[in-house]
Amino acid sequence: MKKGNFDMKFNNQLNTMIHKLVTNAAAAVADITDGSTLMLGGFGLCGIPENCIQAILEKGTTNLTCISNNAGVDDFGIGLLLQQKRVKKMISSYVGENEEFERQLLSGELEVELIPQGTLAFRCMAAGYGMPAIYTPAGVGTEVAAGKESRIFDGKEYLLETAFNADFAIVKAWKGDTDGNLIFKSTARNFNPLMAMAGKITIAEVEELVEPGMLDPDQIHTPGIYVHRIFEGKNYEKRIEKRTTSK
Amino acid sequence: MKKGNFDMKFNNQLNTMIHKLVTNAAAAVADITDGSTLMLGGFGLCGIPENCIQAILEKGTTNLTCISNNAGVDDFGIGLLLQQKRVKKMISSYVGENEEFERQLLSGELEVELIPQGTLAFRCMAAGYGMPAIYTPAGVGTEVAAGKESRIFDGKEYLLETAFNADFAIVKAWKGDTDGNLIFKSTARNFNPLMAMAGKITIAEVEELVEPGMLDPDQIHTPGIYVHRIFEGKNYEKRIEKRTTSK
Amino acid sequence: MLDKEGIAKRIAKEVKNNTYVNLGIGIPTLVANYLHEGINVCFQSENGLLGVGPFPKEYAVDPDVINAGKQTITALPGASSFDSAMSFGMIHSKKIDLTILGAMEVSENGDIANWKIPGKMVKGMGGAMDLVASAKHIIVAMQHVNKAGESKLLAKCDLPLTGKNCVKRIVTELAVIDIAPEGGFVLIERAPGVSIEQIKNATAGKLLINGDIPEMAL
Amino acid sequence: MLDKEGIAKRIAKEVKNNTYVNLGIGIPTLVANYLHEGINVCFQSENGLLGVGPFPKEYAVDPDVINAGKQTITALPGASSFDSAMSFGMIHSKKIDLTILGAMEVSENGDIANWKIPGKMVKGMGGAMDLVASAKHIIVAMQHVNKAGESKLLAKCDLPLTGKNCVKRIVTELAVIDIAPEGGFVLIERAPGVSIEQIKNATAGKLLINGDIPEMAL
Repeated sequence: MKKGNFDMKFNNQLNTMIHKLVTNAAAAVADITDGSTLMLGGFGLCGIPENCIQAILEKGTTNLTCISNNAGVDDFGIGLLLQQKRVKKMISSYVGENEEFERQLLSGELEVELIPQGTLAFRCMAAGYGMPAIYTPAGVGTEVAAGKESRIFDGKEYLLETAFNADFAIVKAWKGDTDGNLIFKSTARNFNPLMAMAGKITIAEVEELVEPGMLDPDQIHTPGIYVHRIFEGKNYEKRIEKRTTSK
Repeated sequence: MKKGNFDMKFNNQLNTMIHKLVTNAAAAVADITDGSTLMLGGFGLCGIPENCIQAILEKGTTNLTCISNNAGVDDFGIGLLLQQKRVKKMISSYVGENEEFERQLLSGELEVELIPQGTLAFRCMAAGYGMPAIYTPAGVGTEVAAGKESRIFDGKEYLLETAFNADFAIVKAWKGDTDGNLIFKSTARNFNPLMAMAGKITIAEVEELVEPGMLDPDQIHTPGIYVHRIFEGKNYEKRIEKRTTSK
Repeated sequence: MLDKEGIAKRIAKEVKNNTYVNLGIGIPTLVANYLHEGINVCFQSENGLLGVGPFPKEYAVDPDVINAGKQTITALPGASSFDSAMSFGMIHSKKIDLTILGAMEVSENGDIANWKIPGKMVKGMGGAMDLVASAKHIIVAMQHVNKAGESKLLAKCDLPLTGKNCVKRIVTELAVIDIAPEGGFVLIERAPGVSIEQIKNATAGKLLINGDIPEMAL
Repeated sequence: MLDKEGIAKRIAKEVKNNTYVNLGIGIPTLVANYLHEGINVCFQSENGLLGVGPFPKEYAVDPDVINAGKQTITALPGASSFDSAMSFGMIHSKKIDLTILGAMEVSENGDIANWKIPGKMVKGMGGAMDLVASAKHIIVAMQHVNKAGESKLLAKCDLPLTGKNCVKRIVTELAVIDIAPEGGFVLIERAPGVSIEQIKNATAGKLLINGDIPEMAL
């Protein structure tokens, strides 16, 4: 190998990685059309892509299918989209904090698929790992199993659950770089890295955007290859659902 | 909720986690018996559990089934176990750096199952995630597919590969704490965190052992729940297979 | 008869040393308050934290650090955070020694229902279906009867199931009850001052009473 | 006729801007030396690194930082490391735009054999079976004939396969050849000074020659 040459080439283009920077949330979601399927990261209101949700709201996009663990609360998170009836279908594991959601569901305005939380996580991961489907024991013997293939391995029954297929994955990270590498903070990680791997187009909003090389390669939770667009969000409210403290 | 009480209890037992410290490699591998199935982390000679391999060698354990991406080189890594004919069967993806291995294989002394590298990774992960089996496209249409169930999803064919089941997983990390949390360095990560999740008993040797609380929870690659025994290894040789440099 | 704190206190006795435990929302959360001295336990929260600590001081509240009940919490020394797939991965690979959760109904073969009342309440199963499908040991913490005075320990669950044949033990305000391998509610202990008759009356499913039933010590 | 460097140089022209590329051992590794100015490429090494850089200076050699060929390497700014499952996860979810690898045989329907010679050589497939099963685009870099002078471009592979119907393009010392969707080796370019006759003689499988075949520009 011509080592000198190899070396030189790299020195001539220190920034060999692929840049994904967009200016703001509006630019990041500009091509999300009515009827799209979106994955939205977050657990409750923790680690949700506040900026993108707001931008979709302002853009007027409607008829959405949203895959997200929760549906926000009445006046925050995905709840804002529900309030304006932009959501045709929700795929979630728990929606108990949202009265408008429950009203739309019971009245039949909103289509809802409730799935186990681990199944939601595994179906995102499967997409990101190129697995067409996975087996999980969650939901065996319940109405979740209805119409699904089941199979016994070593005497235990599992359901076959297919990988998710979303037009856009929209995630929120703590730090990111312009190559799309993401780091999440504590339990704000939740579904974010899994959904980041699963979107046909993945949009990441981050609290702090840095140059490539500023993040330790060993600490990156989502490698940039999974992220197509990134921007630094602003005015994070980070609303707390249940503020519990000790003396 | 009695917040005061909740708070107090925790303050009384700052170290609530489960301690897993063993004194050294000999203690860590003491109950590995002849005929055991071992998973050994590492890629080539990078990130291999040098201390435990040496301890197994000294202990005289034999008739082992080893699941490891590679088989070491003639005089280092798993090659040391092969040299002394302690290995009955190897399950690996690439064994090209080891002449003694090739000799034992071609002479029929050693049973060998060669599997795709991604399949090896996924089968370890499946065990750690409680998935009994996974689907992968690797090996379709090749002799790897012989006798295996295959299935078409969305027009593409996949093989069903079962989760690995190992008596012991033996891994090497860069840093660890006494609760079993592990951090790996660069490409020395490789199969280590996957195997750590997959062993019935997981043994971790680390270059630097610290107290709980010294590692950032967000930077831990293997949560302590997957690790049963941990110790600080010594005299790491970290042999380099192919030293390549540039001017 | 026990109050909620009493139920939590009794369940705390079931928590063994050096174990990983997942606590559901409600009474189960209270169990952390009553662990006996010297019992080392590591709590998992399925939204992605191992080593859950107490609620934070007011000045240390962090919206990025919550438990599965969305309450603000802290992480103890030795904690680790991870994504939801790894979280349910450790649940499904049976690394969690004990799961304590609430229920709306339990049947005498160990079925549990706790996520839906058709046409009335739609909250979702959250992580409960995963937890009950794979837990090594499940204790249900609940009231013996519902608000309408109907028994929640039934021959067969009326509500949509969360999981089948999974509950091992139930602790209510009246009793500690095990699920017999061949089916049936085995009465293990009575709550202080509660008679066997009271427990019989509050249990719709088959109650099995073998010999003397001790009063629980708390 | 091209030497190894020439083959690498020709393949470098196939590498598009802003792509993720996995390079196999041997000639493929050399491709990194000949990328055109302004082509941003991120190299993945399947042992767990995205953003592979050049070999380290002697003083910076780190045994914990290697590529899939076990050579010591460096990580560029913006690199990320990960475990082998995520590495093959990004391969199988088709995030890698181009895979360049060597071969012992390629058949006219795009089958590839490069991991085993029964009874003689047993090295294993490493990550090759994964890469060929899921790559969006595969270019094979190899010699047109083996050491015994036999063609490596066959109607059907004799050696055990690594993957079926996966190779898109082949670059050898003699030619650039595509696999026709309906089967057959389509001659695209001749190496400098190489005649169509030479290529015909070195190709055992069906060679398709449509119109004038240009000489390659390097």
